[in-house]
This record gives sequence, structure tokens and C-alpha cells, in this order.
Amino acid sequence: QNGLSRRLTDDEFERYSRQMIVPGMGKEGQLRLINSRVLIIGAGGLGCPAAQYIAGAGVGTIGIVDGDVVEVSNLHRQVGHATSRIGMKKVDSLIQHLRGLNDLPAYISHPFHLTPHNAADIISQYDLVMDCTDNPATRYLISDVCVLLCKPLVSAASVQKSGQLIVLNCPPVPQGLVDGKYAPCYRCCFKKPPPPGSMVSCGEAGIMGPVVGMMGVAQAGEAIKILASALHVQSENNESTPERNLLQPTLLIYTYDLESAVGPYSFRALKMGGRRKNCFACGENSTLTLEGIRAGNPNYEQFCSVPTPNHSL
Amino acid sequence: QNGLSRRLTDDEFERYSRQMIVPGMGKEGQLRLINSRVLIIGAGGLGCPAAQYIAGAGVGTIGIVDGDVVEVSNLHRQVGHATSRIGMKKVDSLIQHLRGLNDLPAYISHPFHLTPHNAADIISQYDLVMDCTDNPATRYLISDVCVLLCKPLVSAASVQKSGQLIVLNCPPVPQGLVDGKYAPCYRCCFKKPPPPGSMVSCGEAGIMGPVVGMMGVAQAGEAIKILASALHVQSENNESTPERNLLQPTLLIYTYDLESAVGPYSFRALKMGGRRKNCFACGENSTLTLEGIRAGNPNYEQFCSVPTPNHSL
Amino acid sequence: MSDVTDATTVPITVDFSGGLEMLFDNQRRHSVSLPAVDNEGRPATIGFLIDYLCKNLMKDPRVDLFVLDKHIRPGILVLINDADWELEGEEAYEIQPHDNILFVSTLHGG
Amino acid sequence: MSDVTDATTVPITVDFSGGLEMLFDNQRRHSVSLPAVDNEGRPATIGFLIDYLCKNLMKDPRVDLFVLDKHIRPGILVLINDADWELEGEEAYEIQPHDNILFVSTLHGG
Ligand SMILES: [Zn+2]
Ligand SMILES: [Zn+2]
Repeated sequence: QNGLSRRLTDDEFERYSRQMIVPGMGKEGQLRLINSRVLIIGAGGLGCPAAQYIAGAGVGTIGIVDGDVVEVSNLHRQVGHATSRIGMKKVDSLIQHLRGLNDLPAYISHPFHLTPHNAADIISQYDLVMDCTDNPATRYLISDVCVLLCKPLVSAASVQKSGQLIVLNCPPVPQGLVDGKYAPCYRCCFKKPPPPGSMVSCGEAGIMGPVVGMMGVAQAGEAIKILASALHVQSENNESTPERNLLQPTLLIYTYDLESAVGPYSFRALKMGGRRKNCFACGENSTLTLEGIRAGNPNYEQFCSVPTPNHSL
Repeated sequence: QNGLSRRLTDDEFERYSRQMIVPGMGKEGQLRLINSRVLIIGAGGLGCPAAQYIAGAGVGTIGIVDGDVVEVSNLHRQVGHATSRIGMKKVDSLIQHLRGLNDLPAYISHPFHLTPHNAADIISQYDLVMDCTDNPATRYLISDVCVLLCKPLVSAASVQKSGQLIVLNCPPVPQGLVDGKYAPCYRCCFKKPPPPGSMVSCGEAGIMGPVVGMMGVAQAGEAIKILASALHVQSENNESTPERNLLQPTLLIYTYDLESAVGPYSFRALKMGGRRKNCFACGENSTLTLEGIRAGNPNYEQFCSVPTPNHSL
Repeated sequence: MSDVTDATTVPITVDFSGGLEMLFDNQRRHSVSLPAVDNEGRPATIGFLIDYLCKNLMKDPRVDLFVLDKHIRPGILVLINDADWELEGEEAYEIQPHDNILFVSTLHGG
Repeated sequence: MSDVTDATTVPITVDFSGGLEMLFDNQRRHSVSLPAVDNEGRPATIGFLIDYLCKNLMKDPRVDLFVLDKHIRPGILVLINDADWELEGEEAYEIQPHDNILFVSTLHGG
């Protein structure tokens, strides 16, 4: 609270002036960003553009999780890396780029994959989580931990010529609360993962850079509005929230067509349901706990039947 | 044509593999990109993200036009620059970043504003133009020259919390041709500029980074599909082109709301008309010529009544 | 969006975008019950709607940011059910029940 | 989109997204005249539509990428007029004329 009443430094004022004069932002929105802590999980095709705009906007503390190293085949879409940094940990490569863009935020490197064992320790340090990962097991893990730690989640995904974006668990309410309308978690919207054979990753199926780029930038846009306008903070009276597209959130789908220009069906906004009473993670009889997750229950790899665990980012 | 039948080098094959396996791209699409020349006019909030994905995708020759230098207040959204390059010409700063990302393309620096005097000389060197500028006078100038030189134009704009994107003049046909359905130019869609008092620039009105970022990435996406699929090349039979959203293009509008998450009206696809018979630039009685433009006719500053000409990028 | 209607009004939605919403109470979507005929008994057209909006919906005194010389000001696109009004007859288009009319200010920044 | 209809069929549009279009002739939008009732005379539901699509519209032999154990396979969202089918009764929802039914494969890459 203290941080929201201080003056901006001259540096901050000059750097953020063009977004502070946007109606609705102002000094208050800027200070909210500066006082926020965002975790970006995945420093790839989604995480790179997302991180550029999160850092540019002046989010005060930015954590990035990724265990991979930069490869040349990443660089057509992972625009926060560089040819000279091939072989470097993606987290360190991306932070190097972000520091060059804006050295005011604190950058925290988590240069390893998110696992059931470390997820809660990492996520608990932040106010908002951005799922920029590339596999279903990690997506379910992130959502479950966000439910248990009451963190809003901005989730995006992209393969080939398609992209998807949704804001989940925002504003977050405790697990098991079902006596009203609440925002859904990832499991409420996506109950079961697809069987392994039907899934395709960017490595196998390919990905167009601007498609995953659009989704990453859009994710940054959603995270910035949540933090700057405190949409993740439950208001005293719940009245206004339904109009905010949060309790029954929109799943945005982007379809890129190499054969035609942008058209009427390039973007579609799909209305999803709210929190499900019988949701495995957030529903009223959920037995999900942080201790359970850490101890291997549920088994995310098995749930998603991923044959090899080496993509568990 | 020769360039389209050569083999890819090992470097190219490895770097572009993830987009080449996308259905519809392939080696043919990749070689078309490598053999293409794209001009990005403006190295600001649109040009930075657009250029990242154009360079990442491997467009072979990338020209950038901008007379401005990097300022600290640019950096929240102009993610191809860096704090250490404040004061450097934007063109040179952006090219430095792009070379780090991908050093295979040839980068051409045009470190000055586009003017009626130099526009045709610059634009004539390229296959496709991306309008990433910030003022109406330059937007009309770019479109007029693209009409006269038969260049497709991918145009975007953004202020505060709104963005717009449209593909124009694609496939391009000679000025005056009106005996059929043809794609419109910028003037066909936007006949007159707004009066000066009603216009707002990003400097005065502000701009949210992810909004202009989305539009810049989307511009790259449209440019890549046009070049990779040769949508700008008139097909023998015109039959299939209407389905490509080119002859009556879609104006995509993006509305970002700080108070609510992405929703049903965040993106709208608006259907525009085709080439107008009486268009000042591309219509049947047009008197517009390159010589005229170079000599100051029409007077773009006067047409847009911009009081000071120092924003003529 | 109320759908209450009678023979003398036409229920439509009117949207503003690109900054024009600032002239209309900062609200992007309005439900409007437009009189079905103008003062002279002719069916309501887009031209009539524009006049009606100025007189009844605009909260901002700067009318010339929306209308100049009795026509929509240059730099504003008018869309009838998401199609440029040039495809529909411009000001002369007769409003139909449940039409969506969108006014967009064209942008030039970047 | 043809709108030819008779009492015995229901005209709808069926869309595929997120890669599912590959199973349906690489076409993202299909106009379908669905029989108004199933073999037992009950009104056509989404469940009936899914079965109908497998038998009549799918060009790809890999049916199990769309249907598993007689239900839509996990990882596919079904949307009725752009709303999650859970809001509308899932498989039991009775198809209405001019409905748009969208099948989207959920994505996991990034
Ligand atoms: Zn849930
Ligand atoms: Zn024209």
C-alpha cells in the first residue's frame, strides 16, 4: 500500500509517460505495475514477446522459469533471444534482452523446469502467473498450484496456425468456494487433456512466428490490465465483475490462414463457463493440496500420458 | 525464379525448420520469403515488433525507413530498441537488434523520413510495403506511391487503447483499371483525413504497449502470408481471389479495455469496399503521377493540414 | 440490450470505437430505440440517426468531433452490420430493426 | 452457405478449428442440412450431429481423433453459437435452425 502513494522517480516518469497518459492508467495504474510481481513460465515463443511488453510496461518484479537452452530453430519466433546466445539458458538470454530494454525492474531467473516439487515455492513469490509453456502436464500443474495459492492465471497456447488465450482464476477465490459465481480454473474449462497421439507440439507440428507472437503479446496485454486496474482484487461488492468478462471468461481463438488475408473468422471470442462445482481442483469436494502435489499426487505425467518426461518444462 | 528452385543451405534449413513444416509453407514458401524484399516504414511501436517477426521468418531483404532517434519514452513499447541506444537513429538501433536475432537477411538502413521527394526511389526497391508510421500525411503518401508502383501495402495504426489493420492494394493492378473487381488503396477506404484538431498522436494521447504490439505482429503475419503464398501475384484466373479477403478487404479493429478481460468485442472484422472508380489515386480518371508527387502535387501536408511538418515520417 | 419495441420505434444497437466512445459517456455500446420515421414521415435513415445521436445521446459538447457541416466528419468510418456504409447506400440507407451501426474513428498513430 | 431447407432437415453451419479442419477436407466452415430427427424419431441433438459428421462429413479415416468411445474425444471443445456447450446441456442440446456449432481442438504448444 505504501508503494502506491509514493512519487514516481524522474526516470520512471519519463520512461512510462506515454502509457501513463492513457485514460484509465495514470500514476495509480503505473504504481500498481511497479509494485507487482509477475511470473512468466516459459521463455519461448509465447514468453519472449510477453516478457518484452511486461518489462517495457514497468512491472516491478519479473520472474522467468525455463530449463531449456536457446537453439537456432527457436529464433524465427523467440524474438527475445539472439544467435550469439545459442546454447545459453533461455531464462538468462531473455533477461539479458529485457535488461537492455528496461533495467528498472528486478529480474529473477529460475533456470530449470517447473515441477510438482518446486512449483508452489516459485509461484508463491508472485502476484500473477503467465502460462507460456508448451505441454499439457505443466499447464495442469500450473493451474492447480494457482488455485491453491490464489493466483490469477493468464494462459495462452499456440501451434502451427492457431492460437488460444484465456484469463483464468481471476479474481481468485479459495478452493471449494462454490456458493456464488466465481472464475473458472484451467481444469474447469479443459477437463481432460487430449490423448497423447492427438497432441502436437511446436517442434513436431511447426509454428508460424506471428501466430505465437500475437498470443504472447495479448497475454502481456491481459496481465497488464489485471495488475494496473487491480482486476484480480475482489471488489467489496461483486456487482460490476460480470461485465469484466472474468467470471465467465472469453476463450480467444486466433486462426491464421496462409491462403487469405485477415478476415471475419480470424478471431473468435468463445464464452466459457464459471467455476464448476465438481472441478477436481477448485470444486467443493476437491482433495487437491500443495503437499499432495509436491509428493506426486496427482501424477501429471500419467494424467497426460506423456511418454517421455523430458518435455516437462 | 532461379531463387525459387535452389536448395536451402544447412543454416537456413535448421533456422527455419519449425515454420517450414507448417502445412502450406514448406520449402517453396520459405524460398519465396528469402527471395522477397520488404520495406518497413517506421521503426517505432508498430515497426519494432513487425520487424522482429519479418526478420525471424527469413525475409531476404529488409529495408527500414525512419528519421527519428531512440528516446527513453519509446522503450515501453518499441521493443527492438534498448536503453543503451538512446540517441541512436531508430533504424540503426533496430537493425542492430535484428542482426542479433538473424544475420541471414540483408538489412538496408534508410535513416531519414519518407518524403514526397524520396518515396518513389525507396519504395521501388521493394516487393511489399508495411506502413508503420504515425501520421496521416505519410500514410496517404505511402499509399499513393504504392498504387503507382504496384506494391501491396500492409497498413496498421494504433493510439491509446485501439488498433487497426488492413491489407491494401493486393494484388496490385495498374492505376485506372476499373473494369472488374480490384483491391482498394488507402484512399479508397479512407477518403479524407480527419481535421487536425480531432487527431491524436501516441505522443499526445498515449499508447499501451501491447496494443500497438499486437498490431505490429499482426502486420508481420499478413506480410509473411502474402509473400510466402504469393497472394500479391495476380493469378491467371481471378476466381479464387474473392475468398482471400483481398478484393474487399477486412479492416481489423482491436479495442483494449483496461477495465475488463478480452471479450466478444475486443476484435472486430469490418468489411470494406473494393477499388473505387472515382478514387483520387487509383480510380479511372486519376491524374496522380510519381513526377507530380515528387514536385509537390498533391501537397500532403496541406491535405492533412498538419500545422508543423516536423512529424512527416 | 433491451428489445422492447413498438410500431413507432426501431430497436438498434449503436457502437463507438477508436476513441469516439469518449463523446458518448465513455460507453462503447448503446441500445437505441430510434423513431421509425423522421419529422416529415419518411423512414429513418442513417442520416437521421446521426442527427438523432447528436441531439439525444451525445454527452460531450464537442459536436464537431462527430459531425461537420451536417455530415459525419472526415476520418470517421460508418459500418452497417460490420460492412462499410458505402456498400449499403451511405446516409440514405434505411435503418432496419436490430441493425448494428458502428462509428469508428480512423487511427494514424504508431 | 445455402439456406435451402425443408421440414425434414435443419440448416446449420459447422466449424472446425485448432487443427480439426484437417479431418474435414481442410475446410473450416461447412454448411450442413442435418436430418431434423434421428432414426428413432427424436429431435436431432449435438450427440446425433457428432455421429452424423463422422459418417457423412469426415474425409479422414482417423475417426478417433474426433470421437473416442462414442463421445467427443478429450481435448476438443464444443461451442454452440460461440458458447461452451456445458452452458447449453452438452450432448443433449437439441439443434436449432441456423445454429453454429464449433469444434476446437485445445492447444498446448507455445
Ligand atoms: Zn476448476
Ligand atoms: Zn484508391
